[in-house]
Amino acid sequence: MKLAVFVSDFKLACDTLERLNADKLGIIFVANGVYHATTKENGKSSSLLDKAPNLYALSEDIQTRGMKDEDVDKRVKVVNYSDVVDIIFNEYDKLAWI
Amino acid sequence: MKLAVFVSDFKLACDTLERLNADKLGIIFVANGVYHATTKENGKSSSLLDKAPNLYALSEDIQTRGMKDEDVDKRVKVVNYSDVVDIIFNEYDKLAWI
Amino acid sequence: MATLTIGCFPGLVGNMTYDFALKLAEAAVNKGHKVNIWFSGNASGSVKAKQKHLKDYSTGEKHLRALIEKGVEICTCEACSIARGVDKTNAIEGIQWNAMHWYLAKIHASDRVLQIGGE
Amino acid sequence: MATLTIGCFPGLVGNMTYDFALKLAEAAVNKGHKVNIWFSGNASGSVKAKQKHLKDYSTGEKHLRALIEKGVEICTCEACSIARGVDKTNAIEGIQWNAMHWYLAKIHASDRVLQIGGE
Amino acid sequence: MGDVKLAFVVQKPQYKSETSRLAITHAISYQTVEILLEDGDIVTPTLCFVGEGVLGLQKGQKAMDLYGITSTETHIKNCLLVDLDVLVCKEDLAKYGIPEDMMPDAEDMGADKKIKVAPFSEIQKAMEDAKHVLFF
Amino acid sequence: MGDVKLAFVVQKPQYKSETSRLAITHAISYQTVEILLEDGDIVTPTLCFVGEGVLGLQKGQKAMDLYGITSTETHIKNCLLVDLDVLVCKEDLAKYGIPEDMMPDAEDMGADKKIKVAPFSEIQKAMEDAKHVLFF
Repeated sequence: MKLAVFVSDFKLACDTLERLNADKLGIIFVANGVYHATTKENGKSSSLLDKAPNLYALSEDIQTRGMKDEDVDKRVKVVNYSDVVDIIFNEYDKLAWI
Repeated sequence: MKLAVFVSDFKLACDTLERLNADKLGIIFVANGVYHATTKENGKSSSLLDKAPNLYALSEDIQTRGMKDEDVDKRVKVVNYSDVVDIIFNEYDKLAWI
Repeated sequence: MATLTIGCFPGLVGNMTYDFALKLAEAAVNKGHKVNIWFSGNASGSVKAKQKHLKDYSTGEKHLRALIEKGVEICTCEACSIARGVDKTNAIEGIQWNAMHWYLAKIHASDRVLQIGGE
Repeated sequence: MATLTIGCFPGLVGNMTYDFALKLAEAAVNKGHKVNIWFSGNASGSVKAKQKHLKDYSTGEKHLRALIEKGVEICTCEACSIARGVDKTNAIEGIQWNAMHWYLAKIHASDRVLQIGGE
Repeated sequence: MGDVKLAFVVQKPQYKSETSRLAITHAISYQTVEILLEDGDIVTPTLCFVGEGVLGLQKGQKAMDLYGITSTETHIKNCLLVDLDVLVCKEDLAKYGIPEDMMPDAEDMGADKKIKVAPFSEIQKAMEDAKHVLFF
Repeated sequence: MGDVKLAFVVQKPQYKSETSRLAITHAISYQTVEILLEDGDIVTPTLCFVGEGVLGLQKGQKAMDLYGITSTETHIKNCLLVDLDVLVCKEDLAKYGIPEDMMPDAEDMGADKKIKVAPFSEIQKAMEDAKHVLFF
């Protein structure tokens, strides 16, 4: 399956994402999930950045929190709401919000 | 200070409790916090049971979840709502809900 | 006898934290203590009157009315409630309406304070 | 053009997840897609009419009216709403009222489904 | 479009927020969805519990006595009565030391259907077989 | 009862639920509480941010432009304008790599008061000095 997972929190209360398998896996960081893309904890990047080859972070939610699109890890593509619509219709067939 | 901390979740999203200091610290497990008192994860008891000498778990919330008061770790005292009222007025001066 | 003030933020229905707050208030008032409850956040929606009590859902109204009857003072954050479309005309009678400083004033006169955050 | 159905459970006001759901719906409908929104849980309180929009609080009403205007179908879980004291007589016009099977029926005809849990 | 399969995946414990119990009641509603569909169309959810989502399922819940609300146990029984497939992750039950025989059944209400304690791989397969996945 | 000191401890990030921003607005309301108190009585909150609670405080927030709601940055500025003590945990800013000079000030609005980036021990002391602690 081609699965896009929305991650909306920084500290995740569940380990679902660790166990999920998908032929194509994308992670879309939204809301406080954007900290995975912008912020290191004790100097270490979020382990989620190694979990999937396709990573996106929502620009509106980065800027709402006083950060800049340039603050995002190089592996992550900065997108806006309109891009998210195209991504979920064109590149994945199932969606999850965790 | 004499601090009673209500713990209402099993998986805690914050590490506040690890850092708090109190002359007298009590932990009252309520809601899904009662799993700290009843349930081992991979055979290991919750680390919170080592954190404070005074541990309580709310009977109503244990039984709501299909467990029995006898399922509780021996270090934890099973209490009811009425007991909680006495505990917070008589044994502690500050309360926290985390 | 002493005074307990509870600040409750999580919403009514299905969130057992709200049920906990009301049960604790009831236990305290039954022992002769004075109890104040402050609602803010999603809990401020729970002062709406005419909640239908379905057995699959917890409910606020009947418990709130019983607590008021027993002398518990309950106040909702006016801004939080009206932002949700709940105003005095469609709210449970006996609930007080005030700004956040009501909560701080009650805390000033309290022996114990339990602030319950969350949604 | 395709169909997106969003199930939204978290409550309105202050919870940015709700704002996300509405913004995503708007972006999809602006691109010509068909969008359905199902409210359950705390989100079902957000169909209450006469929400006062204070600048310190996010709001549901004006965004919901704009989405309905653009052809988005929005339905609230009737049981969840009436448990909170919100019924058709005090709700935003144009919102549909139905049981949970409405959501499953919309899903049946959808290309993509985003179920957003939480409070 | 015929039969649309769905995977409902509950990853948060019962009795925390409303989400995890709403997952169950939403799944049960598949039983009446036909009134809104064309002839021949159906929706088939599989209800899966993983991670902390396996907490709060066990037998003997006193939620109605103590809090006046329908217990999760009762909701699960209702699932079995309407013949819903319910999968509970075997590894996660083991992780939390919950015996498999603590899972409720609805034999007393005449249901043949039982909860299936299944390895995560089977839940993964339910997600793959589904047209849509819904996480709660 | 004179001056009642309170410690408001925000341990969850801003922009997640309403709780963390309500902590700020509740603290600000100390400014008007005297209308409900006897002469000479006051309430003095200290607003503390720890753990993940230090996230979402920094300068340059676009919440009003993008979502139409007052930003946390603006709320923090309002705290400084009403002369509230605001402590942000130094160790936690370091943990998340947030430079201390990213903390907002309200100089442009004429406030002398500044956020104090303080070690956890100072926040612990604020909790000890307070009559009540309120966790958000």
